Amino acid sequence: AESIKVGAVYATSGPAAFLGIPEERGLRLAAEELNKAGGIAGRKVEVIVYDTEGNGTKASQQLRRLIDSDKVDVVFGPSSSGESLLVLPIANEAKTPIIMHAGTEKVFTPTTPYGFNTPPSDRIVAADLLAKLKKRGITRIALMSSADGFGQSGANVLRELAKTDGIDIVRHEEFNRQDTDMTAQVLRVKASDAQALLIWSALPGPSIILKNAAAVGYQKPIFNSYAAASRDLLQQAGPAANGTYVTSMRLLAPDTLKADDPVRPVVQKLYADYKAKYGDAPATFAAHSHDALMIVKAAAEKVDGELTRDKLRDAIETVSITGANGIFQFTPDNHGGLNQNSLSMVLMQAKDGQWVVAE
Amino acid sequence: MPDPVLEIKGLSAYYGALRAIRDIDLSIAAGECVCLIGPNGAGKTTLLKAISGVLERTEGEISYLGRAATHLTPRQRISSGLIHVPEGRLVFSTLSVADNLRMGGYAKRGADLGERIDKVFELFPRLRERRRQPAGNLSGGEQQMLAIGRALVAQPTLLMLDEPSMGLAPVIVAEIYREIRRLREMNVTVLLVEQNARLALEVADRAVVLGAGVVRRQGSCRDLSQDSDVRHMIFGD
Amino acid sequence: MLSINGVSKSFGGVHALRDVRMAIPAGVITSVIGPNGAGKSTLMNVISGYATPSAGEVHLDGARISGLPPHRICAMGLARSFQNLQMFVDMPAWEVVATGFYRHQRASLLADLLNLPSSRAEERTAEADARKLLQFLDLDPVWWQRRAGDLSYGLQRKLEIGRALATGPRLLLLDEPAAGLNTSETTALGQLFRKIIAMGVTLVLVEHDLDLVMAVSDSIYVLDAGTVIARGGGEEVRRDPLVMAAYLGLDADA
Amino acid sequence: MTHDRLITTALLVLFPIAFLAAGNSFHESLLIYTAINAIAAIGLCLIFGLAGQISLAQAAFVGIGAYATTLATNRLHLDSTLAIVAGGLVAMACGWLVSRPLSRLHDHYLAMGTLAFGIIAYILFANLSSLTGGLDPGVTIARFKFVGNELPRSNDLFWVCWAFLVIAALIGSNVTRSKVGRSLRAMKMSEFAAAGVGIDCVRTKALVFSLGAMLAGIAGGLYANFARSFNASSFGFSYSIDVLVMVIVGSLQRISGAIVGALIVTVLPLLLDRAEDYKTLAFGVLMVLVVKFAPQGLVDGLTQIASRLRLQITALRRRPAQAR
Amino acid sequence: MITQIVISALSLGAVYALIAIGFTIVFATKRIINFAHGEFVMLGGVLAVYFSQTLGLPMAAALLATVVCVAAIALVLYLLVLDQKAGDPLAQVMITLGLAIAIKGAVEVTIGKSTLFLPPLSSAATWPVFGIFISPQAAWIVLTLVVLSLGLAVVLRTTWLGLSMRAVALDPYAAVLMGVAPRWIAASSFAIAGFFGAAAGALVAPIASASYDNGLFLGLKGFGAAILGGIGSPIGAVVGGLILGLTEALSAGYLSSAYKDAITLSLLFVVLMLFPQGLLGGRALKKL
Ligand SMILES: Nc1ncnc2c1ncn2[C@@H]1O[C@H](COP(=O)(O)OP(=O)(O)OP(=O)(O)O)[C@@H](O)[C@H]1O
Ligand SMILES: Nc1ncnc2c1ncn2[C@@H]1O[C@H](COP(=O)(O)OP(=O)(O)OP(=O)(O)O)[C@@H](O)[C@H]1O
Ligand SMILES: CC(C)C[C@H](N)C(=O)O
Ligand SMILES: [Mg+2]
Ligand SMILES: [Mg+2]
Repeated sequence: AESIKVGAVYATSGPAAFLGIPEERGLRLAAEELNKAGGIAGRKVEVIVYDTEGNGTKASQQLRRLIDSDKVDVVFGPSSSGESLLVLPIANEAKTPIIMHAGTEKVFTPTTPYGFNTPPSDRIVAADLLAKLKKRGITRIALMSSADGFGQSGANVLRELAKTDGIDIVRHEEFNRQDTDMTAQVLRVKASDAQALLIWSALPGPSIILKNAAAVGYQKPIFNSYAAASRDLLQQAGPAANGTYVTSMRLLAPDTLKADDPVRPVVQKLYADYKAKYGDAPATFAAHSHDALMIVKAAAEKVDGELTRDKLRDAIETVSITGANGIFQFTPDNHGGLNQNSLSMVLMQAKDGQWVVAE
Repeated sequence: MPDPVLEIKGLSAYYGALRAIRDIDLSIAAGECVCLIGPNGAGKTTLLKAISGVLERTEGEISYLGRAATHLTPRQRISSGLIHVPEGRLVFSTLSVADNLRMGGYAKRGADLGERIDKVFELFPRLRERRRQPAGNLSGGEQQMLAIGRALVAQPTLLMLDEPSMGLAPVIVAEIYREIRRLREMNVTVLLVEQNARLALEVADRAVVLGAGVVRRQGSCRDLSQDSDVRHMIFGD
Repeated sequence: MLSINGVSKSFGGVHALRDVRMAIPAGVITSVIGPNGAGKSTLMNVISGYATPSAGEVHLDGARISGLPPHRICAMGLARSFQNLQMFVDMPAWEVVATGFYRHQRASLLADLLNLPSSRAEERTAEADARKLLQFLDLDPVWWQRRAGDLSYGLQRKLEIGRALATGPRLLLLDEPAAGLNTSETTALGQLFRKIIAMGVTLVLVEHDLDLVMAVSDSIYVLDAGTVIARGGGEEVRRDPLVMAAYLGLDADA
Repeated sequence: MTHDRLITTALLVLFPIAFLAAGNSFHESLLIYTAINAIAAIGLCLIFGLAGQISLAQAAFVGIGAYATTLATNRLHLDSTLAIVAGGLVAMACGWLVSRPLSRLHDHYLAMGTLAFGIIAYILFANLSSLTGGLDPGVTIARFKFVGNELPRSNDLFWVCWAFLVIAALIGSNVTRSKVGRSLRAMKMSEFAAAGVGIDCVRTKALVFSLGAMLAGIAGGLYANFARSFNASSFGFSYSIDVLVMVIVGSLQRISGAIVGALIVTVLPLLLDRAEDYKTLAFGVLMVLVVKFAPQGLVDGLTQIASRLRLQITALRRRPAQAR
Repeated sequence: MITQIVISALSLGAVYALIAIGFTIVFATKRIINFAHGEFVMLGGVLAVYFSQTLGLPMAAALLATVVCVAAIALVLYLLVLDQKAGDPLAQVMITLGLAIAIKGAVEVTIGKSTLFLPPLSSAATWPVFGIFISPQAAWIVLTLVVLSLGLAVVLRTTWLGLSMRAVALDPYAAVLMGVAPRWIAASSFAIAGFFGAAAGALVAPIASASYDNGLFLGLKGFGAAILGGIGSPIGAVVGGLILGLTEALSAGYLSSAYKDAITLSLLFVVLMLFPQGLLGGRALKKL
């Protein structure tokens, strides 16, 4: 039978490569497994990945290339929220389903016909995290966010949610992800009456902040977004990471999951396979593309006869599977798949160079 | 006749594809003062550049102090006393006068550098007054003195001067020519390019007339200043 | 035509000009001579707007020009050449001269942007005029298309004069135009000056070549250490004891 | 320079032919991006190549044009084409405003001054969310309408881009050939002497700077209409560098160079994709080689090779004739 | 808080200053902006990690190897691609831009794309002094700046290399007539620039990471510092670096962290309006 073509636009180089590289690996790993098992409904999976360098214009060009030149059936990516917002109209215009890996909910609220998403959106994550903070009696927080799409989106959502959740963001500071020193911002946070610091940024910014915070004797708890949920944070920040929290997808530490967690087997398998193939433990972002392919598999199996982009799109809207990022339930109104009920986030804490589930 | 300090055979030099001088033969004996005259664009400056080794493309042979010099770098030529004072001053504008003079000793360093510089200050007291000023602030004439002073610091055996009187007041020109005569007494060989032919023919022993890149005439100054062709070309009469 | 009223200029501690006064009549050649560092070029810079005087004023035909920027002064009919070449090295020689017509080119910006006939006609005129001027300067046509920076020093000086003339000045300042020219070329330059005067241009000449100065000047100012130490006709100045000492390097009784 | 007009015309004619022959909307879109980039590059060609005023702020003007066009379309409901022109004019005004202070600076200081302006503009784009939508979510411009009618396909915007490119190339080459161009070249070599022939250097610099900014602004307006939704990240420093690379690789002195450079910088990275991890290295090495062996840009390099070939061919042809 | 900000800004500024010196020294002899300089800084960080962690050299040896290596790379690159007899300066600047991209790409394929952190020079925790925390690494950075810049000052002031560097910068042709070989002077200036850049990159790596793609960013900061101080002036580079670091930290701490770069750059812009040659840049002397 004809193969099913999956195209991906990932930032495999450039500032967002920390997302794009595990995403590409996750995708290739999943495709290999599927093909070993006979493909999807008898069709082989063919994967084409193009690099966007984290640049929105390149992402649009590469997307068109996949759609027009390579004639793929479905597109994955791009890696960052900013790029995703830029390319979404193109996929819709070309009537090609696109499964994005964006943190911002704006890629699927409002719903667009062909746009889907696999990671939990920052609204879901932020709401979950704020609830957990509140449970710990923290109502006044300081926020440090990176001056990029991910940081700005997170900050917007957090500000909005904080208002309704009765949490005060008493300080908000920004920084460039490549800045070499954030001491000034940390000092302002330290001087405020915030009970905790929340950092919303991808690495290495958070690592530097943790070091700066340790260096100026900041004692209060520090929480991190899921973009920092990675072993790299522990390595980069060294002893300064000790005690810091991160809200994470479960792939970060599969063994710490509860035995009855439905996600556990998926996560453990992905973790083990990834490690076996690439040598390193996977970054949580590998789950985005892995789950996306699982979704495509589930959808394609529902399609009768010839597989077209439109049939695939229709089918995705009805998929419900358990992926590494949680339990997906796509509907015509929810192209994010995940919701509070299928929540997949856990709060982890750094202890002696390891991530453990925070009690 | 004493040994030649400089001997040139069949020298040509190019700027890109343009051959600015062609098949020049020239020999300068020790202690001699030869002046090079000719209209604008004749190739006088180019010849000096070729001798000091700064041009990229030359053909022919140069021997200096009896040794083949064609393949020597400018630095090697300078440290053996072949010094070129360029047209248009070219002092180092933001370096002080003193540092400019020090640069003159670059290829010939030594403990006596300070003394050599002091000597130049004696010759040109004006430079001493301004030793700490950036050379770019000097007037044109002051800069010309500095350029010559800089060359003297290098203790020339053969000194090539490209239009040393250009832009100088008569009083300074006189001074500089007095100095050139003194150099001759010190047995420095001089190759002088000069537009002020009257002056040049006065101080030099021998003259070479260049025109359109080739040697037009050579001979003693006395003969040449009587030659009607030369008079026509240089003096316009 | 040009009056310089008590102009002084100092750079830090150096007093390059002190209370210089000159009155330069129209239609003649006035020369300024003086030892190196006397302040001649500084005076030219002050007149043409490249330096602002520390004190005093300069008037051109009654209008004050000191303090105006160079391009405004040029527009009032004053042009100059430079002692240290300021050549447009990458242009062909003819075009260097053509730049001088800039201030007479009147086609609007829009016409230029759209390459309208008015703009094109004007360009053709400028090109033709430049050629005429080069002929007037007696520059051999073989040089016209050559890169200006590749010409020999003497020819570049000539181009500078051409460029200045092209602006159509009433007053032309030349700073050491004969530097680097040989005797016959200098003589030719003197003849060129006469032709320029005949066109109705007033000339101010800064020059060290005394033969030239004596041959062409109607009157001479002598500057030393920033002050005017003598003025008058050729012989008058030549006999002045101060000048002899300061400039010619002769003892007064020699 | 007449070569330049010839090559430019040829390129401009080839554009629509290539578009019609593309038959693939991806290839079509590359031509659109090339045209847009070329317009911005022609702007820089004027500022940098002609006037010698190095500018690292071209991305800022592209951004200003993009946002101004978007605001004019979305909020003032201006006709799309007019909105693009308006974007160009806004960018031009901004260019004029900054050129005044910038004209005090030279060389590296000017580079820094424009760099500073570029980054400040980017930070404003990223943070003035009420106007620009910031980095997240950015803005989306209303669909392009040509005199009230939507285009059949979004790629038909090509024709608009092409028309603006033709205008930009015309303006560019006319400026180069006119007295303005001459005075700019003069100024580049000696500002003193230029002032001495009556050129108002500050005003002339402001003029060319605003002209270059206007072209960048138009490129921005076209970009906005093609990308439809975009955010500040498109107008960062790296885009300024991209435009710089375009004019360097193509030719600083020629309008045709800007177009060739734009084509290369737009397409080459996509071709290099096959080199995977080596593509950055390959791009860098290629650029070094190009500049080293064709320091005046590829267009000059190629025309030189062509004329050398022609000489050799005529020499070859002549030889048998001489033998006879 | 202000003391603490100033203290931390000092080390930040010192890093910028070290980078700026590299820009300035190349400019001083070649009159070009070296776009590849940021990549020398990047190489400093990445190679230091490579030598100390992958090859397991002791820290001091690793640092030494790093600076020597980068200086050598800079030297070789200069001789290989930048040394042109009749080089149009602009073309050379553009070659450095290409080099920057190529160096980045080369690191990408050899050392890799991960973000690396070097362990700090001394493992001691921060020293609290009267309620101010001083991190040992920051102290090392400032100390290095002081030692290296004094060393450089001595070289420039008292040696032939220093004098001839300035001469070549002013007029290469006249310098040749003095017997200087501009090629080697320029090559040495690249080596020195590589040395300083690498030192900056290696010293900042424990605090702010080393990664194949942070060269441009660090380079820009250093370039800003060099311009602010007046390019060509090593003292200016140090002053510019410190002011830049201070302004950044103070505006982040007191005005707005989102706009801190905009504020800093605006200040730079204003300074340039008042001093078009930077704070300590010599005015180019041009006589008419
Ligand atoms: N850098 C250069 N590039 C190309 N051609 C040059 C260059 N320098 C000089 N020339 C040409 O070489 C020829 C000789 O020039 P040169 O400067 O040697 O003449 P010169 O006799 O010194 O004249 P002058 O008395 O005006 O100084 C001239 O035709 C000139 O145009
Ligand atoms: N920009 C400046 N800064 C400081 N001093 C200056 C400056 N320009 C000129 N001077 C000084 O002013 C004095 C007059 O210089 P100027 O160039 O006017 O002399 P000049 O008469 O033209 O000499 P020459 O005949 O040698 O050209 C000189 O002593 C010079 O050093
Ligand atoms: C943590 C991730 C979900 C981040 C996401 N890919 C983004 O940048 O938008
Ligand atoms: Mg000459
Ligand atoms: Mg003078």
